[in-house]
Amino acid sequence: MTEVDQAAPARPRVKAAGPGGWLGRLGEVRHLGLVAALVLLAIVGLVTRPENFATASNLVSILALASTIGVITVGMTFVIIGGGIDLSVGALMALASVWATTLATQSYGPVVIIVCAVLVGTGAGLLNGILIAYGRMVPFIATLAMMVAGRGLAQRMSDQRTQLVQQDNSMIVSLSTTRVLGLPLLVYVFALVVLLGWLLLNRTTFGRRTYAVGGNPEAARLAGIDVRRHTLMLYALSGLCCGIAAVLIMARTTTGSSTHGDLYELDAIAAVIIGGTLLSGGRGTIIGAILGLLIFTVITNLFILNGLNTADQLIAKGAIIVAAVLLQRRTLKTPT
Amino acid sequence: MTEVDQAAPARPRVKAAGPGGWLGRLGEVRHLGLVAALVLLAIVGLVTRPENFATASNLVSILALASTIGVITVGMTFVIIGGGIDLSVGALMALASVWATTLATQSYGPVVIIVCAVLVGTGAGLLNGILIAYGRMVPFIATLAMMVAGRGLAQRMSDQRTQLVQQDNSMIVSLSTTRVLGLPLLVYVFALVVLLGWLLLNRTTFGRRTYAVGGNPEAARLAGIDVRRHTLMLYALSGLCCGIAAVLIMARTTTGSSTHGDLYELDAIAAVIIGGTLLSGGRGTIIGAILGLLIFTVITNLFILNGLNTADQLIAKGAIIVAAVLLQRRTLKTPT
Amino acid sequence: TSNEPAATQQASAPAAAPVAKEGNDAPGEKVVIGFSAPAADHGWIAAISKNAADAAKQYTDVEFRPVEPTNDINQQISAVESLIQAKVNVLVILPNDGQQLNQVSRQAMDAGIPVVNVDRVFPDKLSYRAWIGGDNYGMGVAAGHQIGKTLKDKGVSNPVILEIQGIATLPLTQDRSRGFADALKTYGFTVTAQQDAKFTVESGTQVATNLLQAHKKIDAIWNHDDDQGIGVLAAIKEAGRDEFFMVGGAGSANAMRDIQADSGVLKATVTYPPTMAASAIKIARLIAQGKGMSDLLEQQVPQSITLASETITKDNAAQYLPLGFES
Amino acid sequence: MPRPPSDSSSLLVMRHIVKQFPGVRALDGVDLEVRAGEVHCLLGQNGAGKSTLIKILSGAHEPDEGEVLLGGAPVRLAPPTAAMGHGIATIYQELDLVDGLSVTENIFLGHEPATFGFSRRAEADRATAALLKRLGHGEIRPRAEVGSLSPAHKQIVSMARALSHSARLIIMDEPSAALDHDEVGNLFRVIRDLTSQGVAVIYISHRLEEIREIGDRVTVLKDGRTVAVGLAAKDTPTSRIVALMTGRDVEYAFPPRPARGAHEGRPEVLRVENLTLPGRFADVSFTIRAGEIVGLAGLVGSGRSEIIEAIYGARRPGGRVVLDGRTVRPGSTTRAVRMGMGLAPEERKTQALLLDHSVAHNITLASLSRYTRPRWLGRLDRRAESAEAERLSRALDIRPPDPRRPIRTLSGGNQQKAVLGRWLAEDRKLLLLDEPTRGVDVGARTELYALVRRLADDGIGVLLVSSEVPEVLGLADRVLVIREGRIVHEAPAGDLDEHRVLDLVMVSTAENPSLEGARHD
Ligand SMILES: Nc1ncnc2c1ncn2[C@@H]1O[C@H](COP(=O)(O)OP(=O)(O)OP(=O)(O)O)[C@@H](O)[C@H]1O
Ligand SMILES: Nc1ncnc2c1ncn2[C@@H]1O[C@H](COP(=O)(O)OP(=O)(O)OP(=O)(O)O)[C@@H](O)[C@H]1O
Ligand SMILES: [Mg+2]
Ligand SMILES: [Mg+2]
Repeated sequence: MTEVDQAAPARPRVKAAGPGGWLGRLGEVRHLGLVAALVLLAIVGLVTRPENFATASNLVSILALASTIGVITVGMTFVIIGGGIDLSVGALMALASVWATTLATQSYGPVVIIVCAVLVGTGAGLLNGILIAYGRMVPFIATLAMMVAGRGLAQRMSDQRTQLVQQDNSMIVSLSTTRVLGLPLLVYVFALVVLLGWLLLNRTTFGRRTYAVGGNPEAARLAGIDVRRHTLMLYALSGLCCGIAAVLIMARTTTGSSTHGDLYELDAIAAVIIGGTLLSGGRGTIIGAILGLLIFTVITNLFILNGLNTADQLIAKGAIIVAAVLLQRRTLKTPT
Repeated sequence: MTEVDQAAPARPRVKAAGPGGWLGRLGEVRHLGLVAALVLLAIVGLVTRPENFATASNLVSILALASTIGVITVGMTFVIIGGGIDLSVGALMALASVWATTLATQSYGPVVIIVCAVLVGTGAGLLNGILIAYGRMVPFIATLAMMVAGRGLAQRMSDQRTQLVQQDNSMIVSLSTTRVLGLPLLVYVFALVVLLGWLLLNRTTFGRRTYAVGGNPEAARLAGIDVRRHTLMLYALSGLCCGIAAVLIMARTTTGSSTHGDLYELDAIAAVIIGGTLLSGGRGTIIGAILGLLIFTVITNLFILNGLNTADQLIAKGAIIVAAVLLQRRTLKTPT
Repeated sequence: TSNEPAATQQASAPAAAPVAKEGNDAPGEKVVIGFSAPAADHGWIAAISKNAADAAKQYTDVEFRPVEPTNDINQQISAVESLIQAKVNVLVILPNDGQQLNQVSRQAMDAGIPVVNVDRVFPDKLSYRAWIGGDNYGMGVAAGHQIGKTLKDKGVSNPVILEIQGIATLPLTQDRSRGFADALKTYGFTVTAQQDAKFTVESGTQVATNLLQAHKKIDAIWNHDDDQGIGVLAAIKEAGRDEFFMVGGAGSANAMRDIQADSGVLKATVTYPPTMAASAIKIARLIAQGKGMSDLLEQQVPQSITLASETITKDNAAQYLPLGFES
Repeated sequence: MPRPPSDSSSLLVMRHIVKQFPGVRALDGVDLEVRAGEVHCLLGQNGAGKSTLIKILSGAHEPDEGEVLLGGAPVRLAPPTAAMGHGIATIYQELDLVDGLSVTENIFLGHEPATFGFSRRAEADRATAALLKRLGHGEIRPRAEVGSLSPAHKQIVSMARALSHSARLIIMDEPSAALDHDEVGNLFRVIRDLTSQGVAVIYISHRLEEIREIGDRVTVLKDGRTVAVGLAAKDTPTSRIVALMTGRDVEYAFPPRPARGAHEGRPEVLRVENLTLPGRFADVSFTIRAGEIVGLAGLVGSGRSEIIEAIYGARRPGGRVVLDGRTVRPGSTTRAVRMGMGLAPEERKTQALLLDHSVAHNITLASLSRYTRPRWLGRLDRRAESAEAERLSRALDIRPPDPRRPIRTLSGGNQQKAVLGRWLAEDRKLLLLDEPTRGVDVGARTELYALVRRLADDGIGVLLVSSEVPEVLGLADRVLVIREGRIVHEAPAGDLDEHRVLDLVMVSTAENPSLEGARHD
């Protein structure tokens, strides 16, 4: 075999595709589209509201707004790359926030509140994973059921009331009110989750296997990957993110409520997909998803800065989504 | 079509046995599972509310409730089998209902109202199709944009108000109030749409090509099918169904409103998927989708009859969905 | 203000107030009351459902039959249809949208089942026997006067006044906004910006966060709903802003406590009492039993009862606190 | 550069066809000339451009340069409907069927018999039954779902689809890759039938014996160029063809086998006891010793793949599997891999590859934990990973030699090498190879054979399934003959020859006239 190696002439018609070959370039180009969309929105902001848009406090606001759903988006990115979908994220966040703000839980202090939120989120995510990986349910249906039941349980626990975070536990709220270097703590939490998510996805075997499980589950299984256990972990991870997001939403709204996170699943999925992740799994990036999310957040911010009413906001939002996507004009294979 | 055609997704490794092999049996079993779930729910109904559940008027009520979303589900089945997804259905129904009940439109009488609703639905569906087939946008995003913009436009046209169907046009309302053989006319409309949809999917080249376009677009292209045009038509078809559903909702509520059809997309998609259609396309049946929808409707009806509170309803609904799916326990390939 | 009926008070705290065993509250023939309301995903609506159930529980002669609360018109129609089929004696309906439920309510009336319409009114008078509800326009007016007067007293000219609505597509929201604008006009003021926040805490936070960025200096905010107000207040606190004052809406206990403590920007709230549901149950029972309201001279229950919107400030918060609903 | 003559007998002439893909010039001036009624073989190494060329012929790709003459007149073949309109039908290398549709619907996809859009299903079913019968497979039901068929049957359906167009030129891209010996005979009967009616066939295969048997003339491609045209298929020496394809002299031979009994004293790597999967196979017992290559011979559908998968833990059979003295609990491939097994599955595309991922990622998929440090964190040492991928891709001569390319853009044979490479990255005790040379070219085959033998010499046990009897006989030390899910014969490879194996394999086919008639002789 070795002597054959030397005999084989380098194929002249293969263009040298060094490190960062065309795939790499494509990756850059894809994100470039999103960045361009963001820049365009920023220009619109600067032109229409020069005095408001580019202020530090507005940018902080945008980041703070993006934090909650951003954490959820990180988990969602994993699930979708792994070939699944999680419709329950908003409901799980609500459930975790309610569970963590019951009087009983609150009596144990802020640390227990946080632990409780995270555990509830992860636990419910695990249940999703069990239904999907071992109960062989379609992810869409399993997480839909979880979404419905999760909200119901949240309503039941809270007796359909909004539960305030109490004075004693104001440490939770300080995540939102305390600032370090001008940024509220929750923005750091968000950044940390993104960073950890990025490392997990791009620098570990877990991340690599996630792509494999989503891209071709049969091949992954035959290559010795425990696809079920991996799937289970993906949903648990998404649940964990919901738990963290619950802490952030408690900090921001000072409440736990069964109405928190309404339609977050749609926003998170949309952000992930705008960010270039295929709904069919096996591809995608965290950076893209976060950029997609920022686009959504900036759009809303711009609308309110400009005082658009809801109807016009909706129309403009639809148009901007189309424009942003056409801007990055991906040439996927035959569209369906 | 034979049962075998619509049978469960085959594991690539599993090779068929003789006529009516296990795949064929599974196909039957799948619908059996749904029917069994329905029967079970009916038994629950008979046991808990013997005096109310099995009355003719209650069954009529269930059918009437299922009609609107049922028509939408038929269109959704086509789109999903064709490898796409349509998140805009609820919004398009709302838009069509609003457009058709503006004073200007109403002045032309009921026929124009109906034509207007159908045209608006189909037109918006066409736009979806253009964005997806020719703009190469991911269906999730394109129809999400349409959903957002459609609601916005509906709000704008109606000035966020509810528009009454006027006395002169009460012919529309009579679709809901006039009964033939004990059933309101709109149930017949629903039945007709299901029948036509079934014929289109199972007995025409269009229908069979839909499976090809969804199951293996590249193969479809190589077989000379114009995949793009076909995709376009699928979304237009879904839009058409939304237009028809708009007429039914106008009949039932006597109004056009931008709030109609809220979250119908989720219900329709869930019904289609519970009915055994793969979200990845290429497989599925209309009968399954309608059975799935009926399950949802009967669940709701049972709740109404038993007077559960919201929280418990939601929890029960989630549990029932899981139970129904585990009942039909599909052996998909490695789940993700 | 005129209307602080003992009846309302009683309804809100049924356990506390002893039920009179004579007069209208004396047990009569057995009646089945069907009840349909939107889904309780919000403090005020939750209070509605709860008040109705509690009021019904007071009477041994009432069988309370609530149906699935839903936010989908189509389903609410089915729910009411199922109650008609179940041949209840009287219906209490808080529709998602009065116009859209008009037809099915008319069917009930035609079938001989009287309908008590709560809050969101049916356009067709033949569709209900009695209506009881809040005064949305009046609520806007009250808030407008509170803000207009305060600013006038301070001598502010060209004030920046923001309005955070609930669900923009509801007629009640539009009535409130109209009343608000009309009242402000009398002071020569206008609303600077208006956004809707879907009646949820979280949406309140988000909208307020962005609004605070859009307006560097604000004089007053009217927030339609105290439930979403918790979120609005959280956003204000996070932004560290306090140059303005805020008026709430609906009258939650929480808001009243805040007003009483006078610790933040929330200085007043205008009520929209969910006790109307309890009153509606009582009225429904009377109608079904063919009675009148014993405090009134008429032999029959009146056709229409509009509750006044009160303005609660630091001064009278203590008095109203028992009436506030827990959000 | 040889020029094809375009005399009047030429049905098809392609001149100087160029096709460029991002980063690759797949075709760099190809000439082809095909006559009516002939079987024209297209030869070339993996990645030479054969499939690309025929995709241009079928209208799936548009050429960047060059012209195509059909019956003397220049034609444009894209989109596929245009090619079909010109009487060109194609059987693609990658199965291009729609799993969710029935056999009939697949065959008539795009040209369904229909009235006002309503398909005439009974008529189509009848036509399908007739086509399948003509192909010797009357047992495939027209209404059966294609997704439920075996790869071989799918190949038959693809063929029936090509025949359903009344074509004057039929292109077959490695049609025999999924077929066993017997089926191939059947296929040849059909081809002869076609050519006798004046239909031209372009035939692509990596099995040179087949070229000899069915081919009339041969065109050889190398690196996207035509290097030889119109060679006589029957009597051009193999060495010359191979030299043209590879540009060098390759010994097309099997590596030397160790002496008989050489494995006697060595430890048992695998012991299989009474393995049974009802309806698939029963009572399968055998052992493999360290350094031994054991071949499974049998017909398509005899259960070989399923036996392999059962050993690997992908199925839950009855019986016992012992690897290196430890019992393998059934039902988990993860455990099997951890214990030291590796599988190169039968269907590359659906069972082995992450098509969107790079060659490197595909190679390292099963050995990821080797590149972690620290291990408990699961952090990937990406430099170590890519170095390993680079090393293996060079060792296997995967082309183009850039492990960063998406594996989707590689030719089938090169993809197969990457799949094998996956198991070379780790120390294995047992390799299970299911049709390892399917779609692999002559040069690479020889390399793969040598590689497998070398792995065995290093002490690995190998279980080999191949539908090519000579391959099993040439490479294995011991052969198990499987018929209908049972081992019917076991012997050292040296004691068997092709005829003996075929007899053993097919005893029961005597009752099946369609197969009998197709018996290869
Ligand atoms: N869609 C594509 N994009 C990029 N490169 C491609 C594409 N299709 C083929 N190629 C490249 O073109 C060259 C020719 O490939 P082709 O499939 O025609 O080879 P082949 O002769 O059929 O090989 P095999 O015998 O393995 O099937 C290869 O280098 C391949 O990597
Ligand atoms: N021609 C056929 N007729 C009937 N059943 C078949 C046929 N081919 C495959 N099968 C099915 O496949 C099963 C065995 O397939 P398996 O793949 O294990 O065999 P194989 O010998 O590996 O064949 P292949 O060469 O296709 O891989 C059989 O039990 C049968 O159900
Ligand atoms: Mg090829
Ligand atoms: Mg096999």
